[in-house]
Amino acid sequence: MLSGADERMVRRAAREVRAGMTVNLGIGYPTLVVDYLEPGLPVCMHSENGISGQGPALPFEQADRNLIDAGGAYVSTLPGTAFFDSAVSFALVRGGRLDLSMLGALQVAANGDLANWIIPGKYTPGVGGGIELAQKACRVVVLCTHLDKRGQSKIVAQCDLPLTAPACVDRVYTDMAVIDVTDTGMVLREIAAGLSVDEVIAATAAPLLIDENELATF
Amino acid sequence: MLSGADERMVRRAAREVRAGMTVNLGIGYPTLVVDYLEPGLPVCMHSENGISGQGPALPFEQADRNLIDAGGAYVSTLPGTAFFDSAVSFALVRGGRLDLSMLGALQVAANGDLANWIIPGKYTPGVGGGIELAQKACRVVVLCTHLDKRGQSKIVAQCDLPLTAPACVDRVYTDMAVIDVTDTGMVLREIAAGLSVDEVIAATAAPLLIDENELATF
Amino acid sequence: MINKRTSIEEAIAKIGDGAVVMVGGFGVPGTPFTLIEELVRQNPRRLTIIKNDANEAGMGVDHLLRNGQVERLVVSHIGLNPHAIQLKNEGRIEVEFCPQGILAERIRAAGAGLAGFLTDIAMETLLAEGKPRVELDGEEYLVERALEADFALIHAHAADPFGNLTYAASARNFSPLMAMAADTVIVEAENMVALGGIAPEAVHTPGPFVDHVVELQELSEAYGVVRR
Amino acid sequence: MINKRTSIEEAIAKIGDGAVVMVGGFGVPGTPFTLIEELVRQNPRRLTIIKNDANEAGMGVDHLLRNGQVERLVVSHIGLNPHAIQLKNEGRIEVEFCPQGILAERIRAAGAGLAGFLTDIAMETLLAEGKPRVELDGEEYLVERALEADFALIHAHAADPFGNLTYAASARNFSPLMAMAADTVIVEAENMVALGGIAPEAVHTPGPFVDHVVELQELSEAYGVVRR
Repeated sequence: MLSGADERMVRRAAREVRAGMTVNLGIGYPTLVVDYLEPGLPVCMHSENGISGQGPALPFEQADRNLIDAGGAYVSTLPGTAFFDSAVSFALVRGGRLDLSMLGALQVAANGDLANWIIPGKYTPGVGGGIELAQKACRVVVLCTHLDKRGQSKIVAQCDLPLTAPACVDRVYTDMAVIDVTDTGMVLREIAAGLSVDEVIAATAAPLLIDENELATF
Repeated sequence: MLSGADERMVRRAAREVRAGMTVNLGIGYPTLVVDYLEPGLPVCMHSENGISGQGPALPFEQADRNLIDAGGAYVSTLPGTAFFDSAVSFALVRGGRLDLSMLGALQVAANGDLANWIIPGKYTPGVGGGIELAQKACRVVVLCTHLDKRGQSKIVAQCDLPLTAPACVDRVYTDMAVIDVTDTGMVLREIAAGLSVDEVIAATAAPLLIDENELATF
Repeated sequence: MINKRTSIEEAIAKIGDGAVVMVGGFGVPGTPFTLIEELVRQNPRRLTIIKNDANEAGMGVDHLLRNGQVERLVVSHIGLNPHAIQLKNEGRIEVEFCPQGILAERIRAAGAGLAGFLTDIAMETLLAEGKPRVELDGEEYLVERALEADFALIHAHAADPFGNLTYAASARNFSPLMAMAADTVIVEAENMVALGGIAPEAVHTPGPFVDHVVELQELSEAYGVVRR
Repeated sequence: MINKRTSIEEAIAKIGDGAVVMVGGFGVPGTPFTLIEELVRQNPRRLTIIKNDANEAGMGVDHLLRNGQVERLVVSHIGLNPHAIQLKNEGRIEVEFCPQGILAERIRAAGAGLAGFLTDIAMETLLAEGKPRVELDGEEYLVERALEADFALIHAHAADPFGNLTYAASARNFSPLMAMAADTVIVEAENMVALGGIAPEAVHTPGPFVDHVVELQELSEAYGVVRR
């Protein structure tokens, strides 16, 4: 179950997805976005193990043993689904046909650098398709908690973890804020209902540009 | 209609094709080889426009407008035919899965150099798939008339025409002889019935190694 | 999944002067004759055409040549079109020849978002002239550049409204590669089927690669069997 | 077209100590569990395994790891197999990580007879360390090497005796690429069909790429839906 703040984050992030887009949802919070899309919105879900037009997840009883998404969940087809091999799947990503990639993060830096695949000496599972999804999607947004488990900000001036891809993130959705990465730095666009701007600033280890008049709540 | 000598050349060359091979037949004499194969021989004919297991040519009345070979002839399917795109088709060639390529020639040199695609200033149609078929098939044999239209030998010490691929030809079948390209030079293996060794030597502009005891007739 | 059906006029109108246009097909099969016809009618100039071949005289891309719309051809051969050879010899069009499989692979490389690849194909031929070389693990290779385009014109056997495609027999050839390699992909479809009308395993080109689908109302004679 | 049906014992017996073996599959779908089982039984040592992932603990290639047959893994991730992570951390196996699409593309490059390709993927990451770089048209790129293998182990949905293959749903993943990239390709088929039983347009891997086809007599539990 999502907390109220997390649920608001995911629901807000779902508004990124617009008609006609081809979208890849990474493991973690991004996967949940699909449950918050406007019903009937004509989007095409991509899974990097070789699916376009992926349908909803299925429970054990209805699962097809040959049909999983890249996160290992059993999924379904829709009218218009296509299957292809892994080379075609990443050709789609690197070739510029993936409109939107939603990813999790360990750290996002003020310039859009993303670290989400390795904590040297501690967490070394390999990168999967994460680098290409971060580096080559037309638009990259991150969904993550604002703070890590030890209370440290994931939004940082510079990543100290090894990068997934440099300057790739366009926007960050957290349980506390919506932040755009711009040429002049990070801009605070929205804050979670019930929080003050100062609380968000205090929880953020990167400089934030703020126009209080423009600031929305989500 | 083939002349008797040409027909013997093509018939002899057909014995190159053995059970289990994947074979590409180039335009000209090579195309005719298919008519001289042992019936029922389990071979797989490749056409570089995207066919494996290509079936026999069809007359106009029976032709499928979507099914031609690389030479533009209307062909048929067999049980076991597969269609694929041009990248897969040449992956098959370059990746080492084409057992035998039969090609025409303007010139073949003593070291196996092949020239068959351009006469600068005169004949410049482009190379098509010829370079890859010459350079990468596991075995490359040439079928050509021994002499060109002006009576010059096509079997030469060195090609003066631009190369298709260097040192690629394993064997040459002509209307006069069967010649192997070996590390030590060209070896005359067989001569056409009714010709003398001296006549073949006189018609050949490359040095020929000959062991008269081993020499066969075709 | 959105509906990408477009009128042929609107789709082809996107192609302006100087555009780089890939055209599917190997000989007749797979050549999008109807899209080409509309491209002749709308008449953008100074085009670069990337295609396996130049069709035959009086067919397909030869209409673009005759109409003076083509500045440059990138092909593997033009041997079946004496008119194209003549234009080349007279210096009225520029022709770049690629080995056929290298042409396919360069197109695919663009579609796969790669900058190029290393090969030994054609290294010791005229076609290697001017191409960069690099050494890798003690061997020298040619660097072949990815070949991308502004537009791809594709003939499909069947299409659904999202742009999932199938190709018939040897009409597949360069089409799936070109459909990956162009900024804007325009498809003419012999058969429009509903979403779901193509089984997911049977799709040859997945819909996300396709921008516009034009339904063919009829097949002109150009598509037919050629009597030789 | 010849008949490539082979017994599983005979096919796997070709794999000797030190072999480089590609294994299809992404998670459970496409993993050739039965061929892997026979590889464990025949027990060649010091293998290099190239696969997207290391399956889960107690499944698929993890049996090879547990049996001490694996010297080196080339994968995109091993996140679902804590046992593989442990072996790596203890220095008992060597692991090379590739970005997933680059792994696919390196395998395909070998299958396409290319030496390598130029890409900007992962250029500014740890994974670029030690890789050669070249400049092309003013931009710098990594050179990624073709990745070939002695053997590929492939699970097909259906096969004919010549080795034309189809794959089911997301079980396709790396299999068509690996089937092009290995010297000897060994296929386990859920369904054997007669020659002609797969329509020419529906073939996912053409027969010329395949060396041995093994018919699966039954599907073990490993192939089933995993309850999580």
